Amino acid sequence: TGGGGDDGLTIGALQPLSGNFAPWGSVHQAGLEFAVDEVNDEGFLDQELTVESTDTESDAGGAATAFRRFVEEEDAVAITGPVSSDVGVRTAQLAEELEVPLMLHMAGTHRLHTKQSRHTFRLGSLPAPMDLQPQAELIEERDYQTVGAIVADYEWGRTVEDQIDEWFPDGIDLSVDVAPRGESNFRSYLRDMPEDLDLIVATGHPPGSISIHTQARELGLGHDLTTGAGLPPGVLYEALGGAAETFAHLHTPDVYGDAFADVAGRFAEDRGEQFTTHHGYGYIAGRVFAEAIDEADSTDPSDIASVVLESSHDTILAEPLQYNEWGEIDGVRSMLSTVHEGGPDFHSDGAFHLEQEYQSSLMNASMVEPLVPEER
Amino acid sequence: MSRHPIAALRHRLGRFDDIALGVVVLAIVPQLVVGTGMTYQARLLTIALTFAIFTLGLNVVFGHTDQLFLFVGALAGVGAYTTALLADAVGVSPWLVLPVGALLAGAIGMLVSYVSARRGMTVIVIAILTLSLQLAIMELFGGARDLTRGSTGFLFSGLEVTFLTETLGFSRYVAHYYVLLAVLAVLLVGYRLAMTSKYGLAFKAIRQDEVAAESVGIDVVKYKTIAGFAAAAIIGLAGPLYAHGEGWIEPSMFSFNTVDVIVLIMLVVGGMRTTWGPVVGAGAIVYLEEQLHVLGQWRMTALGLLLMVLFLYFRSGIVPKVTAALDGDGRSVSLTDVTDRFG
Amino acid sequence: MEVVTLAEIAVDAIARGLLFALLGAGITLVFGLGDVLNLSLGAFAIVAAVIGATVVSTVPVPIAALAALAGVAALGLAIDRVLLSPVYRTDGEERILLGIFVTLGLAIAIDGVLFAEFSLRYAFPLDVASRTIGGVTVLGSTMVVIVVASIALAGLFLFLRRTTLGKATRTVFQDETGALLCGINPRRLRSLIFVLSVVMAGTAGLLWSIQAPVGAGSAFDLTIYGIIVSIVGGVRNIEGTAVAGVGLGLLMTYANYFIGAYQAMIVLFGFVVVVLIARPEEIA
Amino acid sequence: MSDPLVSANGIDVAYGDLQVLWDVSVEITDEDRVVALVGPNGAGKTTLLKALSGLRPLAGGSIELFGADAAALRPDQIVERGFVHVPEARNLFTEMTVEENLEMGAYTKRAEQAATMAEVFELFPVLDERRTQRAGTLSGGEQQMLAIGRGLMAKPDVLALDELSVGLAPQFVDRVFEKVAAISEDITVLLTEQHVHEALELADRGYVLENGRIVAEDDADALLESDRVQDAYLSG
Amino acid sequence: MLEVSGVTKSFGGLVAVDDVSFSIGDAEIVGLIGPNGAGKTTLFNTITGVDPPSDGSVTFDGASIAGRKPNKICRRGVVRTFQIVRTFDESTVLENVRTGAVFGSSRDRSTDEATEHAREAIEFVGLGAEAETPASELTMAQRKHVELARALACDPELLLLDEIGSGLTPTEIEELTDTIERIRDERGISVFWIEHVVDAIMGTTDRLLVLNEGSLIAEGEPAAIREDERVLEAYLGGAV
Ligand SMILES: Nc1ncnc2c1ncn2[C@@H]1O[C@H](COP(=O)(O)OP(=O)(O)OP(=O)(O)O)[C@@H](O)[C@H]1O
Ligand SMILES: Nc1ncnc2c1ncn2[C@@H]1O[C@H](COP(=O)(O)OP(=O)(O)OP(=O)(O)O)[C@@H](O)[C@H]1O
Ligand SMILES: [Mg+2]
Ligand SMILES: [Mg+2]
Repeated sequence: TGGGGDDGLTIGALQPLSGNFAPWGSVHQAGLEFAVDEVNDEGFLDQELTVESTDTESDAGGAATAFRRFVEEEDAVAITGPVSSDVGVRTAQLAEELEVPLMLHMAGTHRLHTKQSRHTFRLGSLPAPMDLQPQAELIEERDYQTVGAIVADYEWGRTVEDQIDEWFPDGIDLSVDVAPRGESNFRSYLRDMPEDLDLIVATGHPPGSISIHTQARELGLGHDLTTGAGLPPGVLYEALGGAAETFAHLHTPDVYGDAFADVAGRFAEDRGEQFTTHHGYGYIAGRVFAEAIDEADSTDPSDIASVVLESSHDTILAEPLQYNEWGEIDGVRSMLSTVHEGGPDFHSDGAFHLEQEYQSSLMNASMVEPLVPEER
Repeated sequence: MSRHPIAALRHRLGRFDDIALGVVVLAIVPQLVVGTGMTYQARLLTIALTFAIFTLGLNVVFGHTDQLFLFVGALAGVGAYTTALLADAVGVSPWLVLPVGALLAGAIGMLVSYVSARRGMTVIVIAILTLSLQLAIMELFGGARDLTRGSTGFLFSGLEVTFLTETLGFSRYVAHYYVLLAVLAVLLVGYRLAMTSKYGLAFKAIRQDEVAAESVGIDVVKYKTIAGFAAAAIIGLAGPLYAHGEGWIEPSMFSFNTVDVIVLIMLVVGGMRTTWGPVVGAGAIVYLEEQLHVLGQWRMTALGLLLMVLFLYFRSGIVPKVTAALDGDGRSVSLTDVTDRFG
Repeated sequence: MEVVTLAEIAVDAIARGLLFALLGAGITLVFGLGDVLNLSLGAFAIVAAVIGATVVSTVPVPIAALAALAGVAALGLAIDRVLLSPVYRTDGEERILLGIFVTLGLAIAIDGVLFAEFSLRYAFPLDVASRTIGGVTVLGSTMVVIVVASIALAGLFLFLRRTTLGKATRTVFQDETGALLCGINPRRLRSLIFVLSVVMAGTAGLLWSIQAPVGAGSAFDLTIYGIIVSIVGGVRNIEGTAVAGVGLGLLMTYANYFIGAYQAMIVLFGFVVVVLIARPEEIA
Repeated sequence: MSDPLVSANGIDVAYGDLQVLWDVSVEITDEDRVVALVGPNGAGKTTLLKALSGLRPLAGGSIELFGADAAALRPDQIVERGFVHVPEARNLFTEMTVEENLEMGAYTKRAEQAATMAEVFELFPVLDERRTQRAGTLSGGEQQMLAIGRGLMAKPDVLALDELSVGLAPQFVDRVFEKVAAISEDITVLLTEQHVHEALELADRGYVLENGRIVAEDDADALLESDRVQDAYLSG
Repeated sequence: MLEVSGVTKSFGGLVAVDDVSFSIGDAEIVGLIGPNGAGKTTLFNTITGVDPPSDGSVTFDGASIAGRKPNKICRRGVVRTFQIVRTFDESTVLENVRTGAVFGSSRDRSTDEATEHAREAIEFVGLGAEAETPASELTMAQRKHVELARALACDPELLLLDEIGSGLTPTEIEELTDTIERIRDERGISVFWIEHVVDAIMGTTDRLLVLNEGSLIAEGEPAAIREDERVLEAYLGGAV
């Protein structure tokens, strides 16, 4: 490692390489590096693109310091990687202060953007309304009558709780429980759920969603599906085994489309590993930044941010990636998929593949209220 | 033994010469290490000063009276949340309500000290008591979502001094550094005054043998309570400054791991019961932590190992070691701790 | 809510409470008998769970469990020898503080390794059928937890109360020179106690991971639960620890249930504060 | 020829940089019954006993106990060999009961515990009365008795008593001296005492320690008559 | 000056001090003797506030001090030393004594005055040469003198000494008794003194109190006490 800047362009990656979110960090990092390698091979940028990454340990303060270091000491022109809303909020703050584009990996809170934001771009984790709408649609489509939800007692979980009220169809038998964020034993909550449960919504308790699913099965609740947070599919496969087939997680990369298969095929060939949705987020970040630098014809971070904000990029998502005026993701489709044994078509050596349970309708940024900062 | 008044004044002022020198050195630092428009080093410097103030508070209560406060983070949080929320509610500048936050934190510290001194709690009981309070208060910060916006937190600023930013043209972070330095300087002088007065003498006696201290007329409960109040108020005062430096308030900034662990390390590494220990310790640890980032995901492991080594083999602290080395050379000891010489 | 559900929840809460009690015993042993508040206790619980969950894919369940416990015992012994020896060479207040600081560093270091290398959550799979007794369904995993934890606690209790070796452990805490002059080797007893305490924690970690996956992020929480239980039970007192564990398990589970999650935590810590203020002399 | 039970050969002991014992040699044989160690405050009596019982390391010289080299043994190993030291500071287990303290004294001689405890209670009936009281709440003198009792519980061959009568009321001093005389039928006793006169009357041999050096060694009667002792300790 | 009336102290079922009454006048040296466990230290503790009496009253110069905190009682002029020495071991002798001079006295002194006062007390007990030595490096006898100097620096009117002579050689005891007599003669301070060293206490005190199983069994001049049947039986035994 060492300073970039003089003879190359640096993308800073604030990765959770250790700690609770480490499974996200390493996968995202691999996808990002792959994208940068491809960009350099294609040679459409004047300068070599490099990735500088650091371990945030999932800590907001640490990420903030690293952000400044990247920008001021390593001359990074763009930043990506943050996982978790707390880190997302703090780094978004800095992106605006230092005027450097930031592409978030997984930060779902809707209090991320203000109407003045111009440098913060959401990618992997959608804001709560966009998280709940696909599930609401699924309930209607499958005509689920009895739905239970467990949300975590912190910002995200409570937002999900509100959004459930807002989006879920009236007239279903719905029970919502709130559990501590660190809880991993949900038996008492689950025992209290109604009989004949069709669906358990666990997206409001990301750290506990796997436990909720296994414990519900152990208790023999006999529900159809559990919907859970956007965990890397490899983690789901490892942790759940066969139970992963009834655990539907949310993602936006269109793993069933040709573009994804293309990239994944190249990745498998080059790296010998299976390319998943979360590799995808890293890949998209690398690609979009490179294209924006090219398009802006400038290495000024602010110019790069303007391009990301204003243009639209064809990526491995179902729809082109585009943002509204303040950087909220716009016109996106998300999918609910389960994980099954056996590699996908594009990588038959893989251990698992995804199967789609549901694909949402097109969702626009207008459904998310931005944060209105107070007057002082 | 009467002294000439001017000589006496000299003598009094002479007790502060190391503080004056130290503050001047600290005042030059940003000019040397912070490039124009840079915020990275400036932020590290403000963090170091903020934590130096926290550590100074812990030094008073733990170093001098053996009350191990493991809720430094919570006290800082109380100061910060009180100041921010009150300023917001009343619609005034945070400067105006800053003392309220400090006093509230001070009152909590005072209460804890009073109760624990009355109940004759040992250091370990106080440690567990305050750790429990730390965790409970953290739950409150995170849980009272309507008031505090939960774990996400909110933007906070307003503790700037326009003279520094506008008239002198310092950047936001550098200006904040000087605000912190001014606070630190006042606290160092106060600390020196207190420790060379009868407070220092009482603390020293109490720490060694409470029963004996009481038997020679020292009101143990009173002095412990005073120490608890002073420390907590100092920490509660630094809390909002910390939040201002970060531009943000959220519970995890005040957690046991983020604040207490680090402050404790700083105190031990710098040197307990010394004037400069907290400052040196804070500087050393902030620097070290920043250097450790090259270790990537092994940073935390390295930090843990380093801590154990420091605690086991270096627990007398940097300042006492350096002082002893200088004393050994027979050279002057301008940075030495005056309390050790006078009482 | 139905009575049956309430009863089922009570059984779950008791199982959880017994795990708290094991952790509490781990704290009580080393603090009550050795003056060191082991802030790294929770890390040992997680290490046991990680070892168990990792080796169970290759060996039968009982062997994996034993391997996990042997693993933490060995780690405990090594740490006792290398890190705690210098701590025990100090005395009085200095030892208490050094104990806190060193085990804090240790907790950070072990957590660091877990964070970097074993950052997932780990579960120890155990297939035991559920049973319905009088309409109350008791999960297989819950039964295992209750049985194993009770046996471990009872064994510990008998050791400390009934054997001279157990009693001798108390002398070491109170007056080391006195113990030496009675022909007792304090160093060996301390090692024994430390290993015993981390094995208790390891057992708790393993049992915990039968019920719910655990990861490095839970280590400090487990330590805190241990400390709380140990305090509420009266630090010198293993029966008290067991009772306090179960009591707090019930309190927490129901408080969670009826008044909400964060209020429950505040109730819990508030309870500790009250206990500490009401009877500090029992603690140190 | 008598067999040496304890022999210190030219030992030096220091606390940090401060040397307190200089080339001290002491020998106790199985023919001795009571050996007294006298000397002014700070002479190093306690330090010598600590060196013998393994509580202080040697800076020079050697120690043999019961014919074997003991310089490298830990205190607990020395107790096992049969040399038991009742320390000046008592070092009782203050949170444990009187009975438990005695029980722990018998740690190395568990088989004989009950019988020895009965003997100790006979010697000090007040301990029997306070059986279940916490040792820390005993009066100063009671604690002293418990300390001696606990030492006896280990059934030592040599019992070293530091400041035997400190804090004891006069009638107890006499009683305790009588008991020591009785004990010394079976056990060799090494004691330090401020009641120099009484100690030398009780002892058959004595050493005088001053400033960390042995300055006199003789039969107790001879020491008692010697000018050195007369002037230094018995002027009052 | 000190009036103790009906003082009782019990621990659970054990009555350690049982309905004890006596008084101490100006410039008097009063001895307190009694078998081990008689309740002597406990009686001191009730007077000095370390362990308030369960019953009875203690007045000093006419004002009640029973149940007050030790620091208050000290500043009133009743100061003690401890059976098991409690010096501030990390501090020098001067600091130890200065602590008494600053806090123990009802008089307000400047820092310099307090230091002077402390030095005087140190000289008085004959420790002048050790003023700058940390207490931890002193012998037991010296540390007892540090406690004595520290107590003197508190400007006591009444000094309570708990076995200050134990563990001292006869020569040292002689020096100590001298000092104690000087404390009374030169400073007019009353001394209330527990000691098992019978000769010393008999030779120095004006009056003796004898405690047995918590109760006062005799009171009077040393010569009379020596003859007292009950005292002979309970305490002196065949020693005299
Ligand atoms: N822990 C220690 N550190 C430093 N010096 C010590 C220590 N213990 C004792 N000394 C010194 O060693 C010397 C001998 O002390 P020791 O206690 O052996 O004497 P002693 O003959 O037993 O005296 P006493 O009659 O007062 O008990 C003294 O000068 C004392 O100050
Ligand atoms: N806290 C306590 N709890 C129970 N009993 C106690 C307590 N403190 C003292 N005692 C008992 O009270 C009695 C009197 O003790 P005290 O220390 O006053 O005796 P003393 O006269 O000073 O004896 P000595 O001459 O041996 O020092 C003793 O029997 C002692 O065991
Ligand atoms: Mg001695
Ligand atoms: Mg006494």
